[in-house]
Amino acid sequence: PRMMTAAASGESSVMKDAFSRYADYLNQLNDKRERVVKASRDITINSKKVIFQVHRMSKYNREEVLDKAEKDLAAVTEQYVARLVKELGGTDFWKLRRAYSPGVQEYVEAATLCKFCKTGTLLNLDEINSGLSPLSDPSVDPLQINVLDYLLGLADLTGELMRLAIGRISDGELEFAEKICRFVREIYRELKLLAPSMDDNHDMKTKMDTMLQSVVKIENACFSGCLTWSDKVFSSGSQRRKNYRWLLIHLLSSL
Amino acid sequence: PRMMTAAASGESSVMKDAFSRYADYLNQLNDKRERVVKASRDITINSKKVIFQVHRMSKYNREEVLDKAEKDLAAVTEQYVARLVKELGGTDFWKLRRAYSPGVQEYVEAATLCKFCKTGTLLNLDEINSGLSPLSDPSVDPLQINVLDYLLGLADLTGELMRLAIGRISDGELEFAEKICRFVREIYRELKLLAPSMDDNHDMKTKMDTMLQSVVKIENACFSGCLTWSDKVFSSGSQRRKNYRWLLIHLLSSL
Amino acid sequence: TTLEKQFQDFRHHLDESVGLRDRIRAVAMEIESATRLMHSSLLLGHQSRPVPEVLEKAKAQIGVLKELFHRLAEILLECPGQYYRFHGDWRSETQTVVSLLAFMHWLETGNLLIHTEAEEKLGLNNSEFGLDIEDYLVGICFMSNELPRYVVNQVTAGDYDCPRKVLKFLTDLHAAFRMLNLRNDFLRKKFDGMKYDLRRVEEVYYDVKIRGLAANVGFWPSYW
Amino acid sequence: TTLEKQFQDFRHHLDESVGLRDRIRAVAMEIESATRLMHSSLLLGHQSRPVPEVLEKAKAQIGVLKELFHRLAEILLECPGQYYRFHGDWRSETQTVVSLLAFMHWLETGNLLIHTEAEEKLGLNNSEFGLDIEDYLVGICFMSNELPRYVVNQVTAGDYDCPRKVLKFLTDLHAAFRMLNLRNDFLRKKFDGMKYDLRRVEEVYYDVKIRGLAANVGFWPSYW
Amino acid sequence: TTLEKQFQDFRHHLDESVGLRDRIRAVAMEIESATRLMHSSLLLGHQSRPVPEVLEKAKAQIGVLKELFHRLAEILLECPGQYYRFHGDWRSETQTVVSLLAFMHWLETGNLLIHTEAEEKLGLNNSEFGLDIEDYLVGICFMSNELPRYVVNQVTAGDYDCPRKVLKFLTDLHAAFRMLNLRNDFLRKKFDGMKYDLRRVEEVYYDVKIRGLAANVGFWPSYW
Amino acid sequence: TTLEKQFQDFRHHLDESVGLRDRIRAVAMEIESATRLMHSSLLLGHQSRPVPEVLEKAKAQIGVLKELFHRLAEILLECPGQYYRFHGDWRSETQTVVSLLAFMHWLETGNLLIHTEAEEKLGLNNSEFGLDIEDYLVGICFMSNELPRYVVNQVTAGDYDCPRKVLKFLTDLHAAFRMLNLRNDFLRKKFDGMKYDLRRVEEVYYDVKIRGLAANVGFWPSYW
Amino acid sequence: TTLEKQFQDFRHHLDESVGLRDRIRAVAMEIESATRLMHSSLLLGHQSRPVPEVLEKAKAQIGVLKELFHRLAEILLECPGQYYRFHGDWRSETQTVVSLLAFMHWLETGNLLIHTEAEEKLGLNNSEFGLDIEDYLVGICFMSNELPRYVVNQVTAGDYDCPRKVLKFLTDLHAAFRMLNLRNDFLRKKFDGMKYDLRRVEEVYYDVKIRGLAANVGFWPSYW
Amino acid sequence: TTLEKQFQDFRHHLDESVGLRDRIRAVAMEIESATRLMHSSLLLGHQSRPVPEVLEKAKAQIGVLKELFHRLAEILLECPGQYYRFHGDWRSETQTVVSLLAFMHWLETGNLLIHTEAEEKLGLNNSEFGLDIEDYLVGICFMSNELPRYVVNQVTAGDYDCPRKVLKFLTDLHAAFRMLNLRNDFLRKKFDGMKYDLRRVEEVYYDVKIRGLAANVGFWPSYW
Ligand SMILES: [Mn+2]
Ligand SMILES: [Mn+2]
Repeated sequence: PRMMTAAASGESSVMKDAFSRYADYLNQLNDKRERVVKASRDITINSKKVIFQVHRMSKYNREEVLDKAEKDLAAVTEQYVARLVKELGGTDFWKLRRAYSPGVQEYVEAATLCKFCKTGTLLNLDEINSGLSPLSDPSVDPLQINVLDYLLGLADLTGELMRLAIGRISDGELEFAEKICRFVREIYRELKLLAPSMDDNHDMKTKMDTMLQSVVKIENACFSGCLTWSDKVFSSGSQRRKNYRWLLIHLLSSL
Repeated sequence: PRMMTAAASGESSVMKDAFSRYADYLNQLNDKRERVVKASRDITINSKKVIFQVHRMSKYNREEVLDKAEKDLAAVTEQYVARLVKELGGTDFWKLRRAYSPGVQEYVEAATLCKFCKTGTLLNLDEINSGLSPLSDPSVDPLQINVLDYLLGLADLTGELMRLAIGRISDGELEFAEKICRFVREIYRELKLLAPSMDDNHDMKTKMDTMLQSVVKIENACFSGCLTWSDKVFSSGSQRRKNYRWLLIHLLSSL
Repeated sequence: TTLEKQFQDFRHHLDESVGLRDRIRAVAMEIESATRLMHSSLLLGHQSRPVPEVLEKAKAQIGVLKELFHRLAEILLECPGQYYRFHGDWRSETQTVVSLLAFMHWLETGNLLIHTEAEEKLGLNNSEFGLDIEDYLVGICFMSNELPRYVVNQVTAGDYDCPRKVLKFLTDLHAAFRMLNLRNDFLRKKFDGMKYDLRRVEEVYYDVKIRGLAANVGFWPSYW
Repeated sequence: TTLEKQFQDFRHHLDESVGLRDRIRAVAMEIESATRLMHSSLLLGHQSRPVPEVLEKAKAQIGVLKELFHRLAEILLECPGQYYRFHGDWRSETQTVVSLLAFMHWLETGNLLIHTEAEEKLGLNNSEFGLDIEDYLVGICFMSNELPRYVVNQVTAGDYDCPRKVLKFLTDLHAAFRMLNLRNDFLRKKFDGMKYDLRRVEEVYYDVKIRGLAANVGFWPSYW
Repeated sequence: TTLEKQFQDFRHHLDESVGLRDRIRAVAMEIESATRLMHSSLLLGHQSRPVPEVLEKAKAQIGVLKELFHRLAEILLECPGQYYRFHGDWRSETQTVVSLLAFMHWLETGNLLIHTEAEEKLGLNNSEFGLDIEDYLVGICFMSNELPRYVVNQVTAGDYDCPRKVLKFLTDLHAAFRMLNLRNDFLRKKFDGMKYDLRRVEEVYYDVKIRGLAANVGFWPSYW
Repeated sequence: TTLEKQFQDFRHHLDESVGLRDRIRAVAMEIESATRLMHSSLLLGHQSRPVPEVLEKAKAQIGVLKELFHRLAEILLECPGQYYRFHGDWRSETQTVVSLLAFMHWLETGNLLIHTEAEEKLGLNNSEFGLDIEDYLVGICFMSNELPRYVVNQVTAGDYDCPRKVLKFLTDLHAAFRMLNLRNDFLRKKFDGMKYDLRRVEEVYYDVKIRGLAANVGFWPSYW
Repeated sequence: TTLEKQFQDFRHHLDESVGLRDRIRAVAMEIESATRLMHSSLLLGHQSRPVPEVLEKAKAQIGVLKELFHRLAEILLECPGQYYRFHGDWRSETQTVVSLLAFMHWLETGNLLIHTEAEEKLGLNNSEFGLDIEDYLVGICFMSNELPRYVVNQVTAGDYDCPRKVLKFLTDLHAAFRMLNLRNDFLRKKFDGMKYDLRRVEEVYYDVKIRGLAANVGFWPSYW
Repeated sequence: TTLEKQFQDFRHHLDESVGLRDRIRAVAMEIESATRLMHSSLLLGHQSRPVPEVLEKAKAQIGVLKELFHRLAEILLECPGQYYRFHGDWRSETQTVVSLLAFMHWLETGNLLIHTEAEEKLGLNNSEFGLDIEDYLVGICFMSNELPRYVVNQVTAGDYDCPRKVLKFLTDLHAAFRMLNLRNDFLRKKFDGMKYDLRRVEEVYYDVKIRGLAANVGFWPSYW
């Protein structure tokens, strides 16, 4: 059909002009998305390294190990999160969310883990976000991690806390394990109430199941820790068993 | 258990030394893998662009469009494949295959598509590989695309050829479509014989199914193209139908 | 505790989002309802009623759509910057809207409805709430999908010049689309289908041409 | 044609690979068979036969394994640089081999079998065909998985010092593993299990300790 | 025409069904919301808060549920004979309600919540709208799934008599279920899972018994 | 005990349900068998045997179906209010029945089989056990799915007026369906498929029209 | 001990089974390899090479297959009564063999390859080792799946009479299959797919018929 | 025609197969029912009722089973050589039967139920219809799976010597199984699970041993 391709009539060139604008738009968007994906991968890998560093903690080296973890985390923030912030350039936080969400979730996981180990408390979203503000050019909107990614990261945190708790029990730090147990239960309860309201809660549903498993693993570990301890207490002689039993209950409930 | 962690006995430090070597090894390997993955993603994206460029071809602009596609392909080779070659540094071609295989497959797809459109022939693996040799440092082994990735890329090629064929029929280039049809059938037959011998032929099985669908789509398009043509020939009058019919059969079989 | 406090805030935030989304979905369903009426009118085009009559009925819905998109825009104003958070909730309805507007525009003018024109028709030209370009492009693909059927029915009804015009339009459109570099997503899949539309229209064009039916043109507006 | 020629070459190449893989699998199955015998001997360890007797039987298989790995290496020599192409075909068998060698080494010396020592035991020290470090590490995890059972059975049989020694070993090993940055892969999953081994051994250690049973040491070789 | 007339009737019919279903779903979602709050309160039970405190919070929701089931019943009254047509729309929510009520009842009395008691608690005792027996049974299975975790946490908190009581309860419940001929459906699958709960509770009871912790304590209410 | 008593009652209840369901399934399978025979006869229609001959054989099964639906109705009478509990057990068979009856009716009269006519044919007109409207509608969609094939085969056999008649019928039917607000369920999916049937019939009509084959037919039975 | 004795016997028994199965699998893989070559030759049929040429190459493999099935039969003779124990090991290969033989037979004679003829071709006619009827039927379904593609390519190559002949063949085959009461199994699923083949061939026949291409040609061998 | 003739034969063949299978399934379901009663009785064993009482009830079902297997054998006699064709239809039921018989036998004698003894108990000793060896072995694995739970419950009930006996039995059984070369199939998977049973019993033995509970038992029935 020769006639139609030879044509470069007014209309046809209007169409071409329009589509070359669309092409530019798509090319730029895709390039940006790709750069964001790469930045996100870097954040993931390096946040995971921070998490491994935290797990190097033992009863005897806690301060030292956690100091290094915090330093590493700060490096992740300054190097890799900063690059993500730069690539996003203050826009498309929601449009490109899927491209950076995995990295941000892992970062939340690492940051909240560090904070919990240091202080026993939960690092708030506001605290994380205010730490990110200085990274961006003051002329653009600062990257704000959204509630969803924060909550998804928190859900993963419980898996790491489970690992931590079992290690702590091995190290004899039963109280620390109990503390983790209470903390994780509280997060689980709160998320259980929130999860159905989350935007696209399919991921979250899976994570809730995993989280419950983690809670149960911690509880089982505390259970067997307590049994070992009770053996220890009672083995001295059955006469004093009754008294010790009440002591034990008292001790445990005060944890 | 205080006694065991305080220990820095000879044995324990041997273990530590060994594990710090393992840690170095794993860190380096993972970093390298990540760099290779990124290089592979770049190759994929840019090879896809070359494929889109080829599809911009019509009856009237073929030379021009294909020349640009070849130039773009050369740029992919020199910029992105070269970076992959550099990252691999002449080693781990098989160990890191999964990290770069998607990119290499897409590159094979783009390169063979260009070549077929230019010459109507299949770009051989040797030809591709000899094009890669100059990219590497002469001191290291040059990257050689392996048979598996080449064949997997070829399997994808048939999908692009299907798109091309239907476009060609619309453009009235029935002969070109027939040529594509024969070419794709031949590749299908050859791969059908090879596929079961391939290393991990799960991917290939899926691709074979898709490929058969592509072949059938091309055949159906040729079928309806021929019917349209036959209508054209016969519509002049049913008297001459018989003669034309033999002519048509002759014409078609000589395609 | 701060922990409880934070989660309470989250709960507020998320409950608000759910409320927002419900309102958005309600508007989207109204949009869907309006496009169904529009579609019904345009279907008469397949039964070869005169173009002006067909268009008149369908155009009546444009005002409704404008109003609905205005409401959408206002809802989104309550949560600035979150357009793409809720995008999925009106996305497919918008794509259908684009396809119908573009079909009507083509019936009227013989030209493609450009993205900015589509925004204008929906009253989105100077608002924060725009028409996503990918949605626009998907809508155009949807329109293309309708053309083979339209051509077949027009020819059946005796309009033998229609295939030529549609073929020209679709050939140009297909060429324009090929300028884009697409990812392996929904748009790519829809665009992949366009080649079959082109192919089918071309077949009809040949059917008409080889039978010498394409001659009796004349009653088509001058802008073609 | 060149096309047919090329595919014929590929066919040759792939058929050869299939042949190679079959030969590799055959050796791997012999390795598996040898490790089963070895494992059977070591199981007697769980029934608390004297260590030297237990080890002797198991050691007899090391020579066999050495020979088999030598054969593997020779096959791989035919296709230089393709170690990791076929790696999956002997991978899990090798991991089991490492776990058994490391267990035996620990029984004998109380120390961890280092990667280079494992290679040496298998005669791989100066060949092109080495022991992949990740396979080695997985093997060590497998060994760790066996220790709780070993400790339980030793205590049942009256060896009350065993838990202390195993606990020390496993604590150090666990600390060493934590130096690694792992990906979310098989090794990570196996390592994740190690904490439960440690936990269980610790429980047994406490069980023994609180009952004052851990005292009667004495008959354990000097290198502990 | 008859055809148009018929489809107009259908339209009414379908619109009514949709309206009904929307109202039912709205109530079902409120039920879900109430059970979420209830569940959240009961989760505190795992932290060994005193039973009365835990129950009090949860009980506050029973009134809400009663009201909601009353509304469900009223909606269903409008379309007699169609209970099972819409059953799927409140089914899983009702099963969760049963599981929570049964758990609370067991905490209070140590007994199984009987079907008629469950109906009574939900205000369904003398209405047309009853509690489907299979839903009740599934709910009971869900409750059983919670017990192992509860027992573990109670023992951790020092209540060493809990395993014995739960084991007795669960053994009886399991035996009762075994009397039923279940088809290969959802209920059967849930029941099959109950044996794992039973096994876990047996293990916990074993753990406290073997340590001599499960002694004859006396401070348990008389109804046990 | 109450618990045992309750589960005994449940056992009876469940056993009764199973019995009921088995009897229903048995009838449903007989219905399926009758429709297969009917379908076989109607397939001859695709081979363009004369309509009366084709219909005669198929009609012989209507009596059988009537009897079977009567049996179904009687079984359901035993458990009032549970029609929809077991509905799934005869649903798809009934839909097929409707599609065949409607096809036969169209062959005979050129009209759509109305819902009440379908009930009458199956002897359900004045019983408690009716034909669910959605089942009726799904059955009509199934009939529509058969029409493109029927048209193609009729044209092949030389009946060039068939496409026009089917197109008119299907266009009206499609328009009637469009009046309904369908949910995103099975019926909606089936209805969405109807547009492909319509499109295909339009194509066939186009094929005969453009070749001048559809023109010169003059006699059409009065009821069309 | 008796226990050891028994397990020694079992060991022999299982090793023999394994050996048998390995030998069967080896033959089955050779069958697969032969059918691949056969299939590859027949694929040329789609490129409209002359039938005799296409068949010649493919027929060369029949002798090979005969020999292989003979070997299978001999192996099975060693363990009478266990045909169905190992049936799964050669099942799908045999189905492919049947489909290819039946396709070749149809190309040659225009008739369906009868079960006994298939057995004869494979040299199974007077042996204990027969061709399972369901395997035969599945193979025939596979052949049917190839026909639409064959018809399309034949028409493209100018053989306009092919659709008529294939349609007749497939209609008869489909009718014959409909006589069977198939369970809801693999065969049933395959048979259900046959109606799509039939429909596609009907469409192709329609395409050539409507264009007046399916005229009474005369050069077709007498056995059609 | 030959074709029709052939398919008529097939129809008979397939209908016969279906009939046979239905009868087999009916018997298999009765077997399942009998084993459920048997299992219920044996569960009392977990509640530590006296062994003779527990066994008596269960033994009552053996006669029933014998009769049912006799009926199975008779059905299979009608189609010689097809044992393995229908094997899957009674396979899992038979495995359960073996597991229960073996458990009862062990309770009575402390020994493993030998294959021939199992056949004898089921009246299969001198019939053509035997007990498949792999089914026997899977059944034994199932029995092994029950032992950890049995041991735990026995210890809870104060029988501290039980773990020792079970451990000895299971160790020997496991060693015997290790002699077999198992393929990667269901049996292999079940056997792999046996090591967890063994490990659990070792743990329980450890628990009683370390607490000095296992020591002072002196009388063991003579058959142990
Ligand atoms: Mn993590
Ligand atoms: Mn591609």
